[in-house]
Amino acid sequence: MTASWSFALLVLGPLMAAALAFVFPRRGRGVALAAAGITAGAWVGLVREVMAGGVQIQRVGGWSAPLGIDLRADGLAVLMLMVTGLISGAVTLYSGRYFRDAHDLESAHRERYFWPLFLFLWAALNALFLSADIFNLYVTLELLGFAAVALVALAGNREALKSAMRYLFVSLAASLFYLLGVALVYGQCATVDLTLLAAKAQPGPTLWVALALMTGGLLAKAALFPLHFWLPPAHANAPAPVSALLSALVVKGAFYILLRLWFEAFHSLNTPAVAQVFGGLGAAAILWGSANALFQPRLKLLVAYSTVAQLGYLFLLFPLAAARDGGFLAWSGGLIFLAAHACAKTAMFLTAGNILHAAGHDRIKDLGGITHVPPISTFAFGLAGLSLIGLPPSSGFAGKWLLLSASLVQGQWWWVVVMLVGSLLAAAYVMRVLTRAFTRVPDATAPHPIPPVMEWTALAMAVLAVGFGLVARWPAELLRVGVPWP
Amino acid sequence: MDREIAMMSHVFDWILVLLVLALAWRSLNDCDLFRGVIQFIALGLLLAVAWLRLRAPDVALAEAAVGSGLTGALILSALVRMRQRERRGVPASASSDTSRTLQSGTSNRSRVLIGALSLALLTALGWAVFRFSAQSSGLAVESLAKLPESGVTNPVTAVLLNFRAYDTLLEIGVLLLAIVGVWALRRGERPGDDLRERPLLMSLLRLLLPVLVLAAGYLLWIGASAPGGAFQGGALLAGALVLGLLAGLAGRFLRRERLLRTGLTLGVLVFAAAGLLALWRTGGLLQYPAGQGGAWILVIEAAALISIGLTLGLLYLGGRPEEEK
Amino acid sequence: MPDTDHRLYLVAGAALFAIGFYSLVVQTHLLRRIMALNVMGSGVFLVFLTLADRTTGSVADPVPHAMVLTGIVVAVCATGLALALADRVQAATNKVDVDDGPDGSQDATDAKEARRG
Amino acid sequence: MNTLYLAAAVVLLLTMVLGLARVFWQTSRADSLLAAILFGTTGVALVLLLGAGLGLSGAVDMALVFALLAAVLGVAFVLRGWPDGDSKEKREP
Repeated sequence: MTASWSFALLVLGPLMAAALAFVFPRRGRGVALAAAGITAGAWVGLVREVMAGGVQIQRVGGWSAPLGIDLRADGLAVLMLMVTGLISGAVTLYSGRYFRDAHDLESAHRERYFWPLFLFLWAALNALFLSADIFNLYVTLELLGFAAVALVALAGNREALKSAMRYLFVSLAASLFYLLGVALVYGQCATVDLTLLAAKAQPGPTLWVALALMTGGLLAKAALFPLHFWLPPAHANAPAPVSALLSALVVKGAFYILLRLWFEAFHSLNTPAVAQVFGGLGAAAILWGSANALFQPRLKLLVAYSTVAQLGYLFLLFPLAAARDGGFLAWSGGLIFLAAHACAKTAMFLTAGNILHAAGHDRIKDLGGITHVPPISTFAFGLAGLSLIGLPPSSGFAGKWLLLSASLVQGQWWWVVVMLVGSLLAAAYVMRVLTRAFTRVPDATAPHPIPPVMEWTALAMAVLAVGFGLVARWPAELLRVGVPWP
Repeated sequence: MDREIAMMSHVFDWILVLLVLALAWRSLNDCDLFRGVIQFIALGLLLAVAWLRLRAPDVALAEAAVGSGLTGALILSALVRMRQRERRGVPASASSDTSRTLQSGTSNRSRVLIGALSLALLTALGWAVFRFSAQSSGLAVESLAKLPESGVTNPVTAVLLNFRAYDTLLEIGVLLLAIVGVWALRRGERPGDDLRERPLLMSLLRLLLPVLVLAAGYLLWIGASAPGGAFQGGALLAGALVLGLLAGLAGRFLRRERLLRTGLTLGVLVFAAAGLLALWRTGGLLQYPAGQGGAWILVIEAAALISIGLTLGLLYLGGRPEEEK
Repeated sequence: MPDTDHRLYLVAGAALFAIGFYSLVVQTHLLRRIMALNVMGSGVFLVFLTLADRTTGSVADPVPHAMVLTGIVVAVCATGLALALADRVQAATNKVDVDDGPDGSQDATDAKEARRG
Repeated sequence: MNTLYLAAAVVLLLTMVLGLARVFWQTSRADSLLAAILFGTTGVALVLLLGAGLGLSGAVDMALVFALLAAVLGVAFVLRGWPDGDSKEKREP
């Protein structure tokens, strides 16, 4: 019974909050805090049920699949919900100050619309992670995409509007590719339920094409190289808390669906050759993204390209987790890496927002000269960088370590090389920022002092990005629940 | 006799399909954008005929109202707005010269490349769809078997508001999200002209507006047992709202902002509250109490109708109504 | 309905999708690209509904019908949002396309080539 | 009887082809607008005939929606539909 309420509140809580924040524009922050409380409670209830009783299923409307829609919570879903909750909570605290700080009309407008859009994004993510139905996933993808685009456009300047427009085109076209795949799957298997599909899907031309369409759409949404072109401008030009949400969560929604498709519903079509292709694209993303990050003139662009690179690591999970031997090592490694990246990237974008706030720009080469970045922000950026590079004891290290072990166990040494080169490049671009932008200039002071809550939330996420690694055993255990193979 | 019908419908199918494809191509690649939009509207109309032909009357109704009518009106008014700004604006850069759009943009090389890519896509799709068996019942048997328990007798309404009601709940969320996004983006123009100098139009509206509202209610009510429902009705309601906006009749209504916002969110809030109430009563999210399905669906649909009509109508306005305090 | 030529409609759906995709990528005017997305969507709906029409009974499969209804509503919402955004883009840039990205994306180089040629 | 309905539907479809051809080849905007309105009217008849010919449900309601929406579009055209404000439209190649 508790689980049913958890399912309902995790989705409907933020959804109703979004509607209320629209009706009462001045109460946005309070509504969001209430939603955070409700979802946190619901999540705790759910995680207890999952730890005690295994995978939880809710048959919406009392109808079971194939006619009805099933919601499902396994270890993976619960982990994703936790990351979403933590980051959304941090963004709620941060944004309460971020949008309020300049008292002009424009920022009042922005704050008024930020809250409902943000809550829609949150509802869409929770609905996505709980869904076990590929058509329902399409609806959540559209909710997610609309909210993300509208949030990017909220920045309102020329570049933000243009990148939002491009983002919308990519996002809508990708959704249609996905939906066409769903149509073919339904025509062939007469169901859209993930679990039933796992039993019914037999390799054949129709399903190959269907899966290719769905995967193509999702890869564009997940911004895997070479379909990443829309990401850096969109993520770099959005307001800072929005950038954090996009980089930490939104792209991972598409990645999550890819996992569900290739490891569960269509596991019978997952061949080693396909897995190697995914891995290859991931490797290319790591190298291309990191190399580009090195040469970005602006801090937010650098962090955005770093996202392109870090997303590549996630796709190494495909060739590594598909193998029997050490598969679970890679599976848990990749997902811990995902959580680590989400926290670290949130910290980085929030810090970048703080710097932008203090200095009025984020040109890396000029930052050191004119402003003195307060130690908390420096520390937060450094800690997050630690996790991004993958130095012990951070959670980035834990994730990479598991992935490395898996590739060594399986003799796929080429991924080891890629990961090591990627780490070196990450170290280079993090150090570039730390040495050039954060150097202390004796007399410089920040033109605008940074509100403490904005600094402390960034730091908290950075601490989480490191500290999560110390308790990495717990998520690994959680991920065991409902893992797609025995 | 049957063979004659079969042959005739084959002829019909071929002409329809060719016409649809030709219109699709022309509407997107006509050198005159305005003409392209006109052909786009005609395409929607033909698609609605195709949906009827494929025994999907519910979808055909929605396509006729939303797909062709509203989308067409939306794009047309956006085109007018853009052209007006272009003429007002700076004698702009080369790319804003719209008469040139056929040649603009991508180079010939990449056109060929993308054309080849699209052909490959088409080939793969054709290969896939030719493999489908000619007969398959899909989930028709299951849905018809459970239809008596759903509370309505139109199977599509049963799927939308009972079997897969969760999808529909999220979709009403998408509608609300769209209008929030549009309002965040821009302020709408002061709508409408004064129609007192156009007596003929005014008398047409006097007739048309009530008929539209009546037809919306009719479609909502009949949706339980025949093609129709909240979306189709909502689209007609939106048509009424658009006319009201164009005629400058809705100005006072647009100033009541709290009321407007409440109306827009009504669908989501009632639907979600119904879901939670059902959870409390029966222990299952959106699981209506036995035997009460029809009543629950009607309440939800009525709330959704208002929100859908308002949302689609206000999308036409293209932005938030007035300056907010 | 058994006498309908389903393959004809299925291929037509695929062709609509391909036409829409081609135009979405090749065209630059924002309104055309928005219409192209709608055409792509119509292709998907055509495939869905044709597949639903394969029943032998007197009615078609209602589940895809419900899905397409959802899709149509999502499509009109997308159109509304995209048009509002396109309007803002035009107001900010005085242009009706988004092609010369400052980030040097592939689109941008193509557009420059076309302008030279 | 049903065959007759269908045949009439085919004929209507062919008139649409003709109207479309007119739009393709060198028309002014006013012409293409008229063609669109013609399409709307033809659509109502087409739907009714098709519904009668194949025994499809919902055709009458759909014709109603077509007719109503055609009126809405017509009004929208008249009030907002002219992209260039004037009717002296030059012929375009």
